[in-house]
Amino acid sequence: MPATEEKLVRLDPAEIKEEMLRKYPPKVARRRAKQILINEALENSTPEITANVRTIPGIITMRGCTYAGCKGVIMGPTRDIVNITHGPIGCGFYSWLTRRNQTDASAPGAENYMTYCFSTDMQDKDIIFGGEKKLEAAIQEAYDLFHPKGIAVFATCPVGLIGDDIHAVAAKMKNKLGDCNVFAFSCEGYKGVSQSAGHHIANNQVFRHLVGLNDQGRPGQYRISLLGEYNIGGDGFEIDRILTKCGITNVATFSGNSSYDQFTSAHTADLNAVMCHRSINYVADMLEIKYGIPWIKVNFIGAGAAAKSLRKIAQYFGEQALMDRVEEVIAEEMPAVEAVAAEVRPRTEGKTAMLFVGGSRAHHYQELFKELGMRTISAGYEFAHRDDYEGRQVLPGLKVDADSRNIEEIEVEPDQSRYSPRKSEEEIKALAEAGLQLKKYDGMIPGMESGTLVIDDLNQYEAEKMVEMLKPDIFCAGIKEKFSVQKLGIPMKQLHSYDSGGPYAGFKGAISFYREIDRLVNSKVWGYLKAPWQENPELSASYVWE
Amino acid sequence: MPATEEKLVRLDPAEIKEEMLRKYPPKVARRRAKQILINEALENSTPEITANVRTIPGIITMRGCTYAGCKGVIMGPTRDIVNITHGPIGCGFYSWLTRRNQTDASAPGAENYMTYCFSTDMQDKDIIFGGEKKLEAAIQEAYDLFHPKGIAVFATCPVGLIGDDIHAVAAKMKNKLGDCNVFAFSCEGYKGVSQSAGHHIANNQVFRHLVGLNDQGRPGQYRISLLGEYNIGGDGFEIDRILTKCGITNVATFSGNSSYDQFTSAHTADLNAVMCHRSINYVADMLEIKYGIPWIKVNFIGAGAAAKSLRKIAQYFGEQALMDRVEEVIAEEMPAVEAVAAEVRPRTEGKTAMLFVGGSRAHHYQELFKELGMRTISAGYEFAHRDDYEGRQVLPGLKVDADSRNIEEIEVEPDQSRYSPRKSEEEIKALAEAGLQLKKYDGMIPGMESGTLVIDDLNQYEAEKMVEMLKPDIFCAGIKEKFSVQKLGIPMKQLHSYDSGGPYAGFKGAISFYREIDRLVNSKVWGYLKAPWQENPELSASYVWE
Amino acid sequence: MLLRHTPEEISLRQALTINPAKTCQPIGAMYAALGLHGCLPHSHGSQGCCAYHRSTLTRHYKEPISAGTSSFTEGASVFGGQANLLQAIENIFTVYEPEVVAVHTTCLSETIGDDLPQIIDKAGKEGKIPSGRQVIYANTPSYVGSHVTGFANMVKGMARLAESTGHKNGKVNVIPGWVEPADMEEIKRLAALVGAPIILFPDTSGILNGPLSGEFKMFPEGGVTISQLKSAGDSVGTLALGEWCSAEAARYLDANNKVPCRILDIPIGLKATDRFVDALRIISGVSVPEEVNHERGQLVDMISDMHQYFYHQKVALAGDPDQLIAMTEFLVSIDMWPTHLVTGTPGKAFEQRIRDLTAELPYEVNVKAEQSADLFLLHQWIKKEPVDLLIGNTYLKYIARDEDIPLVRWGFPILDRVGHQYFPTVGYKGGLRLLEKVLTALLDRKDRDDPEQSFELVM
Amino acid sequence: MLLRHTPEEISLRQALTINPAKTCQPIGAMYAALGLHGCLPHSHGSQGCCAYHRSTLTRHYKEPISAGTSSFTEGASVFGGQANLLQAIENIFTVYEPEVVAVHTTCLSETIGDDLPQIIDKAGKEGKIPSGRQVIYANTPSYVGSHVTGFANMVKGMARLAESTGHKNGKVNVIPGWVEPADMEEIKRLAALVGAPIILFPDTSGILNGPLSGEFKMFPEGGVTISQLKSAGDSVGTLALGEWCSAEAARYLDANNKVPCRILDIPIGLKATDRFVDALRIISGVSVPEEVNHERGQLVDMISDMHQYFYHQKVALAGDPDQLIAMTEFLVSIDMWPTHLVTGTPGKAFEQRIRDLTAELPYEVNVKAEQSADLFLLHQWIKKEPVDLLIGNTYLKYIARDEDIPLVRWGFPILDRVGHQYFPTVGYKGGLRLLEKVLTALLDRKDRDDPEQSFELVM
Repeated sequence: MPATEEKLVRLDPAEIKEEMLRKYPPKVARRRAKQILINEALENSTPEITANVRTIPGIITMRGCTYAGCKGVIMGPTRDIVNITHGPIGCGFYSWLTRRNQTDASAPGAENYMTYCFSTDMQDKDIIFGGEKKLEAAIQEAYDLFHPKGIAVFATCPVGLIGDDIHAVAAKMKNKLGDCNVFAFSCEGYKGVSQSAGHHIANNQVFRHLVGLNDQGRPGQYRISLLGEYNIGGDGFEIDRILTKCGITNVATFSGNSSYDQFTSAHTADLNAVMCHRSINYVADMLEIKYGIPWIKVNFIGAGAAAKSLRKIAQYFGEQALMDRVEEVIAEEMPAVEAVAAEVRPRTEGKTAMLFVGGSRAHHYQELFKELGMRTISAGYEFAHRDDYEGRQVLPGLKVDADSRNIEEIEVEPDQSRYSPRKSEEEIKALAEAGLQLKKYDGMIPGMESGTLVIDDLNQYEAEKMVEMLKPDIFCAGIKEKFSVQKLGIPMKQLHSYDSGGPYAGFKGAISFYREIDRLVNSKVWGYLKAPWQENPELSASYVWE
Repeated sequence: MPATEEKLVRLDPAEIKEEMLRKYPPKVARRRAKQILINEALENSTPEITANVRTIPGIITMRGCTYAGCKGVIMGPTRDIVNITHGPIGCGFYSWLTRRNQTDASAPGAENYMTYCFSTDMQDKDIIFGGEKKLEAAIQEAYDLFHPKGIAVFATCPVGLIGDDIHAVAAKMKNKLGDCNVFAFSCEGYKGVSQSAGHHIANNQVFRHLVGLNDQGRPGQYRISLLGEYNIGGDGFEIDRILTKCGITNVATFSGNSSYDQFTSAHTADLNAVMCHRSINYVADMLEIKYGIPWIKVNFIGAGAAAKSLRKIAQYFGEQALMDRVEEVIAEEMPAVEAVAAEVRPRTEGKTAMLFVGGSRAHHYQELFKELGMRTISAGYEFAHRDDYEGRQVLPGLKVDADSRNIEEIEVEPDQSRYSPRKSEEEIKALAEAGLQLKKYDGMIPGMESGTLVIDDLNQYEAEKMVEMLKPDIFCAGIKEKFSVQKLGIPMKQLHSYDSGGPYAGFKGAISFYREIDRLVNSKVWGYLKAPWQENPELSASYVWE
Repeated sequence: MLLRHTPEEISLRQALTINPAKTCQPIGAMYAALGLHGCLPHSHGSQGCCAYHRSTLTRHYKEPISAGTSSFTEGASVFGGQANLLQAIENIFTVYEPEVVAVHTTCLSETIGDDLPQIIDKAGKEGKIPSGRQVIYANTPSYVGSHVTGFANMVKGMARLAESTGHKNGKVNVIPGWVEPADMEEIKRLAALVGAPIILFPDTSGILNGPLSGEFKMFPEGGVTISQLKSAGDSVGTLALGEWCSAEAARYLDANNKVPCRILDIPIGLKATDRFVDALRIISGVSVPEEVNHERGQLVDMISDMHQYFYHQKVALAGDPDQLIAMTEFLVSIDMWPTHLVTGTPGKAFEQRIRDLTAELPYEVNVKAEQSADLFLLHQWIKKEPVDLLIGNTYLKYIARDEDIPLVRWGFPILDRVGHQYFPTVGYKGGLRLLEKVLTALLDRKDRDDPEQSFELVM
Repeated sequence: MLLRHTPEEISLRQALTINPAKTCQPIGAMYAALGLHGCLPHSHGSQGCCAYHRSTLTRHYKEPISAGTSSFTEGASVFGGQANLLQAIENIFTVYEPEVVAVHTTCLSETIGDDLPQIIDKAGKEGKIPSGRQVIYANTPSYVGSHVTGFANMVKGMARLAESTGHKNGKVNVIPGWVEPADMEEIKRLAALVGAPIILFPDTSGILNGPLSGEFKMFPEGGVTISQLKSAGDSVGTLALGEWCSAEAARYLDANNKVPCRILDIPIGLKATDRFVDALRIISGVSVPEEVNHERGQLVDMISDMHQYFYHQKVALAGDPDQLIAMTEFLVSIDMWPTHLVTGTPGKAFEQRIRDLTAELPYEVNVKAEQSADLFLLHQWIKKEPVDLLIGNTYLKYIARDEDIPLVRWGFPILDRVGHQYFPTVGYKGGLRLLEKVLTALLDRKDRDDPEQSFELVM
């Protein structure tokens, strides 16, 4: 889009960065400077960015809290576990049906508690005298009403402070109830620096209390698990459709459209395909160490990326039949995708996008915009770590700060009975030589153009500044950002909730995303911002009668 | 209701009448005076009223026109005849689904054209060059689209003036189409003085073109036809329910919920029960003369009246089995009715009503109000004749004026093949001695209290005056009157359309009417007419703070 | 099915109209006349016409509609209705004491050829019209045009009262067209906000959305006054909103009173309202206050907020030309797709205007404006090419139920819902209301039909 | 079924809340603070609280909601949040330049025991608060009361700005309670019509229903100003609309500034609006203009016109005490039957008031105001005793779909429809809108369910 090109040429990224920082108090400016990176095409290294650090008080951040990451993101999508929030009513209320992680509970007799909000609704006396008794009673009431397979307890801020031992209560009730797995999450909102800590706390407990309980995993020839896919807007449904079409069995999804039994049998899969690296890569590692399941990074966002991911999976299993089937499926699916792309591209070609969301979407969605001929001129994550920006090679060097130190890292070792390496050292080396690197992720930065801005934990002020300066054709973030951006006349697409759209994953998802972006950037409404008398205020010309 | 009592005492009816007339120009006052009658309990005669005379131009009448009476009232309720209005679009449009004559077209394959409006939509060229060709084409188009059993054509004002011979066109098309009975109605709006002329024109044609065509009437032991029941709000359904329960077969209803075949086989019934005397008594006479079917006046409006009517029918057939069954049914139905009456009466007892509607409802509905303990303090018809007010004994003496003269009276004589008197002279005499007088109707007046006002063709001005003076608790008329009355704070019940209520006939109908009147006269809204500051405008008292 | 006999196959009809998308002239004249202060409309014809018009208007407004009739008899229709009308005029002024009587003809009196000006003149000469009172008239043959034509004719009848003193009054005549009382109120509010002094006629606000207070006012407050109409001849110009409803009166004022005019669309939707406001501020030489920009911005805001839900939704519409034109422009302007349109009011210009407004759609719309452009045809089009939404009067509910398509009631008559009397659909606020109604219809349907797995909390 | 696990049988719950009919205090404080001109609300707690409140308010209003957070870390929650708040205040005034920062606490900072007045005082002393700028505060422990309590607390925080000069300003303070921006606008319009000069606080009109114009104003026009709030101490009196939302602030002004007060219901429906208007005209010693009587009469008119359709229809409601009280009175006043009511905001007085308002019903209503008064219980009541209509926030749509009962969205939050931002439900016009919505819900259902033989054209 010429207008934007021009701006990009005129405005040197350094000026933009400077402009964004100018107004800050010195201390703030210094800290933010480290999280705003001007991408340069370095020989064979990736520029360093500061990430996963505290948000500065008073700065209007996009971030949420640990509870949100734990209860909202990771555990929310599981339909048949009763999730009880232990705390005042708010946290439970706000995380009630507000994410669009869809679930398919249509099977006869299927349980689905996702439409419910369960809370101990702590009152002042509970804060003063402690809430354990109430929690215990709440678990009992939930059990008596629903007799679920599992009950999960989530701690909110005050719980840690008043010293309720939710794990002891959970253990006691699990013991008492007998046929119900009760477990708890110390996901108080103040822990860590963002949702990310919550993901970690959640995944640790899933690994500890659920994985490995059930050796009867979903049968199939090529058995994988999908890690870090949350079925927002039905993404997981589309991915499952494609996998099934290819003859690949999805044993367990962490945690979109998931059920209790999927988690407990996840250790029986032969490959873990990681979608959202940020929220779950450590689970992939633990599954490999404890059960011998290798993992690869995949990305089903973008038709090309989806095809690539399918080929990687096929390559991993190494059987011709599967590779052929995957090619057949891709050949079947792509024409429809390309047809829509071809129809839409003339209206999107050359337009620019900004993406600030999550721990992997800001990266993944650049694929879809590329397929639309759109350029990502700035991007960043809300709660990611350096490895998500720069690649896993930085992991060893990451220093653990005060905030991360408190987030438990589980030490795992091979499971006596269940450890069985799916691939031998040699096979793994062979795969690597054939181009399939296991547990590899290069992060977002390498894929981005030089001169683009990579910004971690972007805040409202910086967003507004940047949009005003760079006038992107579309801006992607979350609900809190949607309308401040749109007030500026720039269409805004939510990439947490997808607004009310989706799926955008896989082939059908690509098609709906193309159409959605077409709708957004070409909506007539952006031409109505000014009234005629605002465009031509002069009254000189007297009225023209018939 | 004390308040009203008082008013009745205070206001002498003569004063009221005088007050209503005071403002009129002398000529108008003279004419209206004859149509406003103060009821007096005369020894053994009924006071005379002037009715079925022209409405004075410029006076805002309740009346409609001949077309409305013919197409709207009489022919409208028949589901399987295509009714084509020959004229400009308006008449067809306004009579499109605007009466609540319900029909049961649920039988598989049943035809129902009542939801459709068919019109030749005459344009100026049709007025100038004549509309016969267009009418002919319209009939053909209707036939090609629907292949109905019958097509009826209705003339609107201009048709008569420009001399379209609709009967010739109808005959021609009937002949041409072969399997479709096409007939026409010269029901131009300017004919007669009210809808009444339209009823007559419609009934004549039904009698001439339909009755007698089909000797296979609905089988049954006690076979009657219901004349002058239009199934508004489902009245006819309720009456049919009761008749069926009693073992009485309704061969044909004129014309509520009727079908082509009912009309054509109506001559096979053994008794005609006349509901609306005004709109159809002459058809009853014709059916008797031509086919030998006696008729009695019935009234299913009011539980007591319904019971009485059932007994009359049973008495007519004279068989014990039927009489017993009728008593059983009444005994079964009445308790529910009486229970509701008992519940509602404390809230309606002593209240007053005014009824100005139709040709029989203003009479029939007084029964229901009586059952609620309510007094009818004024009533009148919109389009009735003297016999409907005073009783059939006045018929011989009625002088035929210019307006009536143009409304055809069919001369009928016994049908060669089909005439068979259902009762012999002796039987009829015996029935009379036993108290069942055939073809007897005493009209509205004898049933009304002395001092009440009987007003023919009441107009808006008089209605307003009277309501202001007598403050009835409820006023009954039609849609045009509804809101001018309610603006005065008096609940108004439509007795043409029943608002959206009904059925009110029979036993279940009585119950719903009791509840409806309870709702209307006791609605809280009538207490909200004045705001607090209108009731206590003085500001003297300064505001009372806590 | 309620309309079980309607076939999908469309056959040519040249004589039979089925389920009309129009009615006849006189009711339009009656509605217009009710927008004149102290006016009693009078129907010069059989009493059935008057009864039908009063009933229809009453059902639409749930308000008393008073009007007189000449109560033609057979005699009158042979010898002419002069005697009836003279008698009616005398009785009306004596009994009801209106300030104006607005007489319109019917197919009957037109066919006979009654000469209204002559009869009214005679009534005047015979002293049947009290001094200071007026009798205006319109010829409204039912067999020409439609209710819209009748409305336009009576509005022209009002324009005939205009007088030119030679001194401009600094006002703008605004002829709102056939819109609801609430719309007329909104147009006045908007003009006042802009700071443009206007004379609005007709003006049914306050008359057909009156209070319940225990008194029946045959002639409520509200309505344009005779003196205002007289002064309309001195206005600086006339804005006629709607070619079909308002242009004739405006052109009459131009020709007879040298009051220049401009024909705009009815201000329904963003763009038409922009044009109306822009015209007002230029004529009056005022600058548009922030308050108006704020209201406008709110409408733009709602369009952007909810765009995803109405984007490319197909709509079938039935109604009157001026309203359909404005609505079509509005729908297209928010990326909706008006797909089938019928109006019984004839006019090739209408069809062309709709084609122009919808030129950018990926397909050619079905649009027809003539005798056979009825709801029967619309239904057949819908059977062939289904739509997501219906917009039109209450009669569309039969199609809506049979075809299971949500219906937004808009236009005339609305016999089964309330709200149109009180809430405008013109102006920016009206746009908000229309959008809300469209969205409610579409989102209620979505909530009904979404599979449980994608049942949405947030929309 | 969406709520397939909800049994009809009701079992006692003392610890577990399921599907709450309330949320926590801070969001109420945040909403109230947005009704202050140039104010940035600030959440003193973990950043998740702020994120949740902003998200919920954004979904409800489809507008940007700006607010700061102290972004507590584990350290802060051990050593206290003073450092965070001081830093936040400095950053906020430097970067966003608000006129006021309205700080509210959270369960976290309350449990720690942070002392807001002391910290704010310190910030002032350290020059972190630019001169002329303000920091107000409210203690809003999430484990006490509900979002309603938080709203009331922040409104009281505003009242603390009131100053008494000893010279009365002739104005009336009106505390509208938790109503929509459109409602606050309507209250101002009504007061202006009556001719009563008022100070309305909070006032979110113009702030949370803003235009789309190409610019993002973090602090839009609108909102009560600091100087108005200061002057509130000189007002002749305070009308607090709603015991739960507004009384505390009013009583504070009474006690501290000798401004007498009166607690009225929120003016929803005919009677409550009558009382509000009557109070205004008596206090201001003005007589109510015809225009108000006219609006009032229109509402009475619609009640009478459509009475047959809502007469004795049973309604289940969930919401907040002040709103439910006014709505219940309105429903009863038009002969509807509120049958089940829940609010998560505790208050025996509420239950008693509802019982009094519904005393005339032929049965005792189900009403509960406590922790276990949640939508789960409401749903169980409905299964036992079905109703014709649901009135409440968007979360009721799950019950509505499962039980096939029409839902009128009203209250907070409304996440899936628009209109509440723009069209008031208070005042007489608001009553018209509520009636229209109720009627649309009931009549649409009737049209859907009527057998064909009684499908109605006219309603």
